[in-house]
Amino acid sequence: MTFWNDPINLISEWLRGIFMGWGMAANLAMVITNIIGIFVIILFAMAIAIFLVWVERKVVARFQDRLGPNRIGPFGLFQPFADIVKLIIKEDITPEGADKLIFNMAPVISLASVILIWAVVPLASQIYGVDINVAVLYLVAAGAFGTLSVIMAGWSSNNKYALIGAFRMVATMISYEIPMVVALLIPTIIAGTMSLKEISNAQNGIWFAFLSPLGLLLFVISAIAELGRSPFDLNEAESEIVAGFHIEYTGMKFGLFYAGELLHAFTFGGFMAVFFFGGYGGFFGLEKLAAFSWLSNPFIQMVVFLIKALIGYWVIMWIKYSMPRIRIDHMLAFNWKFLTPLAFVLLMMTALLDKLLAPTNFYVSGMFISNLLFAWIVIEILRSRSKQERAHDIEHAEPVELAAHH
Amino acid sequence: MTPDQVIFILCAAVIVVTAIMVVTSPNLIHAALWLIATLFGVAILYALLQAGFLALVQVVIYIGAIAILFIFAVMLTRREMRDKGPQLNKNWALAAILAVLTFGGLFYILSGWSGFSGKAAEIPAGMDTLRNLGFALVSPDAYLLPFEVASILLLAALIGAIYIASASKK
Amino acid sequence: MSTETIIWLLPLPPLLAFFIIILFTNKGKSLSHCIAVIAAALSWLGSMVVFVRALGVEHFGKEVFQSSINWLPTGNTWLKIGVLIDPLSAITIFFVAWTVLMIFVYSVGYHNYGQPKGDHDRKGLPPHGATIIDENGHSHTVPSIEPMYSRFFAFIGLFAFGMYTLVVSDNLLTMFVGWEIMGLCSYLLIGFWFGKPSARNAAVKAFMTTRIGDVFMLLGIAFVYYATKSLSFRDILNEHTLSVLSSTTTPILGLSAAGLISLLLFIGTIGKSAQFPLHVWLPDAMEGPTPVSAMIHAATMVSAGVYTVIRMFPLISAGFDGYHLTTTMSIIAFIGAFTALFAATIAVAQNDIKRVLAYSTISQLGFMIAALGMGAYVAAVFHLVTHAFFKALLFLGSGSVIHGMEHGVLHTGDHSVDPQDMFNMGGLRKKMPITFWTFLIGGFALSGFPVLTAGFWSKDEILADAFGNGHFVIFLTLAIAAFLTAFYTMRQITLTFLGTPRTKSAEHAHETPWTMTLPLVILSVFAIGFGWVGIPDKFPLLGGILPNWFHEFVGGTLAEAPEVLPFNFMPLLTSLVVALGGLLVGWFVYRNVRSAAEDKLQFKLLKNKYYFDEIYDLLFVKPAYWFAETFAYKFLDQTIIDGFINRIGGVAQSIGTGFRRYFDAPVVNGFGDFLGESTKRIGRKMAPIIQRGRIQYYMVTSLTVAIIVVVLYFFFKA
Amino acid sequence: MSIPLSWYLILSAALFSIGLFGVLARKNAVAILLGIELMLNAVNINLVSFWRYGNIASISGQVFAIIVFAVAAAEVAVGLALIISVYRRRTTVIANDLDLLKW
Repeated sequence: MTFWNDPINLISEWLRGIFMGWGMAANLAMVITNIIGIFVIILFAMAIAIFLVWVERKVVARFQDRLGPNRIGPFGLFQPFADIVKLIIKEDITPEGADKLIFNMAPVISLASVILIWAVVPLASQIYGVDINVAVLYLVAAGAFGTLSVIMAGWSSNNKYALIGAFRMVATMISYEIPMVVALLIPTIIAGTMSLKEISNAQNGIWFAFLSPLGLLLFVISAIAELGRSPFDLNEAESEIVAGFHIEYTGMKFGLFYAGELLHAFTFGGFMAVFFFGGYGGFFGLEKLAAFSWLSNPFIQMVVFLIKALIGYWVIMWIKYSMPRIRIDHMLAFNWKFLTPLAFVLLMMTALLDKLLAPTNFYVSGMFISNLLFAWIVIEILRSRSKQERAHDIEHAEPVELAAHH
Repeated sequence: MTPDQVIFILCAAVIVVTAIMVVTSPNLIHAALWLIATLFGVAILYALLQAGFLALVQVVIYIGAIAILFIFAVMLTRREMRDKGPQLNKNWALAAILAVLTFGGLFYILSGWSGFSGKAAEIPAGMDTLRNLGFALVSPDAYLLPFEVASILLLAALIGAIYIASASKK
Repeated sequence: MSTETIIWLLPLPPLLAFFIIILFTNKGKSLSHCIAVIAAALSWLGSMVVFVRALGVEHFGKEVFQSSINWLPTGNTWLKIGVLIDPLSAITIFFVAWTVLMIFVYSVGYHNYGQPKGDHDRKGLPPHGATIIDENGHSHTVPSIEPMYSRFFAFIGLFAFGMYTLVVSDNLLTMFVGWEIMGLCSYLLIGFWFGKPSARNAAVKAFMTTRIGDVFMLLGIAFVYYATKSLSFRDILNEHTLSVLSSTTTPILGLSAAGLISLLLFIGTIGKSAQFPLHVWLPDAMEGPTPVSAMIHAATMVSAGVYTVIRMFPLISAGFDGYHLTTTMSIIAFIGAFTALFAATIAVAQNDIKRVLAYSTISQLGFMIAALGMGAYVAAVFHLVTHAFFKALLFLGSGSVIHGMEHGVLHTGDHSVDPQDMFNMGGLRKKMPITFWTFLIGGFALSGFPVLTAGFWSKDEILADAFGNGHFVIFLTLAIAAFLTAFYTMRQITLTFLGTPRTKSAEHAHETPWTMTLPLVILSVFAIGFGWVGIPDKFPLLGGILPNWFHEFVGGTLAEAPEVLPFNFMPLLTSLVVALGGLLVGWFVYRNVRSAAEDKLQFKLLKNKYYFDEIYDLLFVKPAYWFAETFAYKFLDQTIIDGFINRIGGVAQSIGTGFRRYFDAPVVNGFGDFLGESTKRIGRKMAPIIQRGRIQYYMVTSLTVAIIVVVLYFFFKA
Repeated sequence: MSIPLSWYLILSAALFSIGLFGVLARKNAVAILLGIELMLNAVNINLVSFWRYGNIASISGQVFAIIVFAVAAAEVAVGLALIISVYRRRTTVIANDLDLLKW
């Protein structure tokens, strides 16, 4: 065990040794080490969040043909710190009639729900908070707190726009949770485990994105909806309800929501990497070659993971800044009438094929082709449906009253 | 006192206090939020009992779905929230006595039971209770039928809830 | 696929067909019948595979196909359900599969598939016919398609599911489930044309009557479970359990537990298989469409009753030493024999072509029951199988006849002609040749036409068993019944097919489509051929040419194979005489019965024989009529049975009146009124206090009471 | 595992009693349902702790708990739907105002 191939354990052993050297009980030393570990993870996540503020602003600027922050630091890299200072010194307003405790707790829970997830994110084969065998479920559970924070913020603000925004957001999150969970079950089924580390390892040979491209698509769509980002950003539709559930928040409280959202998006980018792109590994067996054995180094793996996550995050941003907003009823109908059934059929198909094809040589190609086939069928059905609807619309179209000719 | 016991006592305190807040809080939204705290405490208890799966299911289902549903229901019937009067009915004192009696009775009966202060065995190494649970739920020799019946129940509840709550067409 | 898997899947296709048709394809007629027929064909295919594989197993009675799963946790044990195919159920599944498939195919034609929609047909009424205009501008009335075509196929699908479930079950519980599903379906199907009040009443009657039997059967099942802690046949019917059961005594009639259980189960059979005195529903059940009659009477439901008794035979015969019948067996034998004769006499006096067959069915089931009561296990199974084939054939044939007649009725437009009355028919031989020949084969099989037909071999075996075991009374009764059987069968054939048409409608009768005649042809093959698998080894000339395969195969079901009786000429002679005699007499008596015999040449030619007819009429027909009409129907059925019931009712009524006048009104009512009034008064006073309609008060109250009770319990226990 | 079973049982009895109080004493029907949730959770604590302290190999306790989850979800869905439906008609969710069925 050296620092290079197992840094976390080495440090924690070392710390524990120090504490026990101070005369602490083994139990207590363990607890304190763990608490330090928790803080490290939180700090790491927060540091990423700060970095993300810069990334987001820079990328959106490029999408919108602007330069973005470029004054403070090289490439405006220190802009986030300036932002933080600004947020902190702003007046902290709690509106009249707000439910103070809940109002103040909501942003904390919002950020906490994201940071909770980081406990299970496998940054590398040896760098992770905890490897639990129900990690996939843990993600969903942590997401539940996100929902909670939204409704708390919306309700306690004593503002109708906030409440409407919260309702929309919660409706979206609860609805899209279903296809998302189902999409998460697909890698679970293929890997045969819910542990994120195991899922990552299972993709050393082939990424699940190739085994289940449709699952990936489902996951991306429902993840974006879960994040409440455009095109699913009904919760903060500026033109309708001003800013949604966080309308009344100012200063650092808003900052927490903002950081939480960015970090959440990045985290989902990370999950895309973990579930479908091999996580920290997934070099298609390359790391087994002696020349590439350095790929198994935890630090390299961490860098690989973060790059993959950033790419995922970039895709989410890309969609956010190029799509218009969808109407709320369309969005819920899209979920319940299309995405959810699709997800369930896909799940059953995957489960079945996984069992049937596993012993054969056509596993990869079979899964891939079946996904394509399924997608094709769905598109055909959609096409015929829309044709019918168009025909129906034309048939029942109200004749337009033309202005009378004089 | 071991860390386990500390955690348990903290949890138990949270559970009991928040549960009391649930049943006494005059504001229903607060009650629902307190309920969430209670349920979270219970989830930690499950984790303490080494039933990690149940702990997470508890969070997903209770906090993610049931509690949110409660908050929705309270908001949809929000005229009641403006009732600043007492949220307890007239015989709350009798109810309190009954509740205390129930607790006392349960305690009395339990304390007479031989296994009352039993200790838990260590979970044998290599036993994956999650795997066991999964197999139990889908094995015809175990609980496949109850599991399926539960799914039917949920379906029926889903349809029933939609039907009951949908606005009556006149 | 393993055989066990196939057996599990056997009942599935018809059930799926039921749900698919009911839920999705109700609108599509051809789709519906395709689904139903394909489902029946799948089950048929599976059954054949199972049957063939069963044939390939040596000592199949010892090695059976069996598989079971845990179903319901009951404390520490499981209630298991499963499937079992032993020789008995293998043979049953064989004929069930065939007849069911045939009936499904037949139904397509019977309900006028391919015909236009009726002019004024309504759901719940039989189709009235449609008017079509051909290319020449003439308008014709032709049969119209059944308005509830898809529903019919759904129902018979469910019915088939019930039957398959019953047969493949390895335990009383699922068997009972299948049994009750069939009960439901018979209700739905008999009342299929619910627009007709008679059909409605018949459906209710069938349902209620069989329900009486079912209640007792359920009691029997409960008793079995109580006594043996299991419902599985393999558990109940092993020697150890049986000896325990037969040595346990019960307080009822001094019967052993085995005796009481089998008696209770047998009462279920009485209801289902329409034995005396619960036979009343079956003739009325003819109100349903004919494929239904065939389903109910031949292939499935009534067979199910007999099948159950046969299945429980080891239990019934527990304590049977081979010669002295146990109480239960005596009862069973008596009821069977009596029903056989009793129903046969009634059949003689019926004019409705289907009703004759209905009574005939009752009578033939009586044969089986009687055989079983005497311990003639193999003979009973044999007759069950052959009867299923030829009776299905006869019912479907009669349906075909009625269909042809309806065609004629529609053609002539004379709606006063009842297409089911045999005296309106005659001469159909030429109009409907396929129906005639197949019906003839079926009829001869029913009468036990010697050597050639299946009915002869099975009936002969019953008679031989009765004679060989020394049950002479039963033998005599059954012999007379067999004679009457042959007689009324020939009467039916003569009236329907022979001679010349008696009405215009009969003249314009028409052969039915291939979907109806094909099943007839196939079934007639079985009606002849199936007897040959059970020819006794010692039979003169023929014995030994074909091995007595049936006896060995089915006999293997029992723990100890039943012994083969020594051959005796007496029963053979008897069955020859009664079969041929009955047929001859029937033909002689009825060949010239018609209203107008203007043809003088024929009249002269037949004069002498007509003289014989008088004698026969006096000697046989009149007494038979008298017996049927006056004794069996008026005296026995109406005076004694009904009178007895009425008398009981009357006595009960007068007792009731007395009670009412002298006890009820002053004492009971006075007290009751007082109690009621005071309760009401108290209630009025208490209602605002106790009954507030407030849930939480109720909860508080009940919880208070509960706590008080618990406290008291612990207080007094301490 | 140094916690005796009795701790869990007492906690669950307490939670049950608190829930019971809520059911009996709260005016608002939604609050009554909240109380019921507490009681169900108390039951679940018992089930899981009996599993942990009894035969671990037999997974019954956890299975029962899962079924209780399902039942609780169904109960809340239907219960709240009923409450909303009642509220639409009667504009009240006070349980004791709903007393039309007394005769």
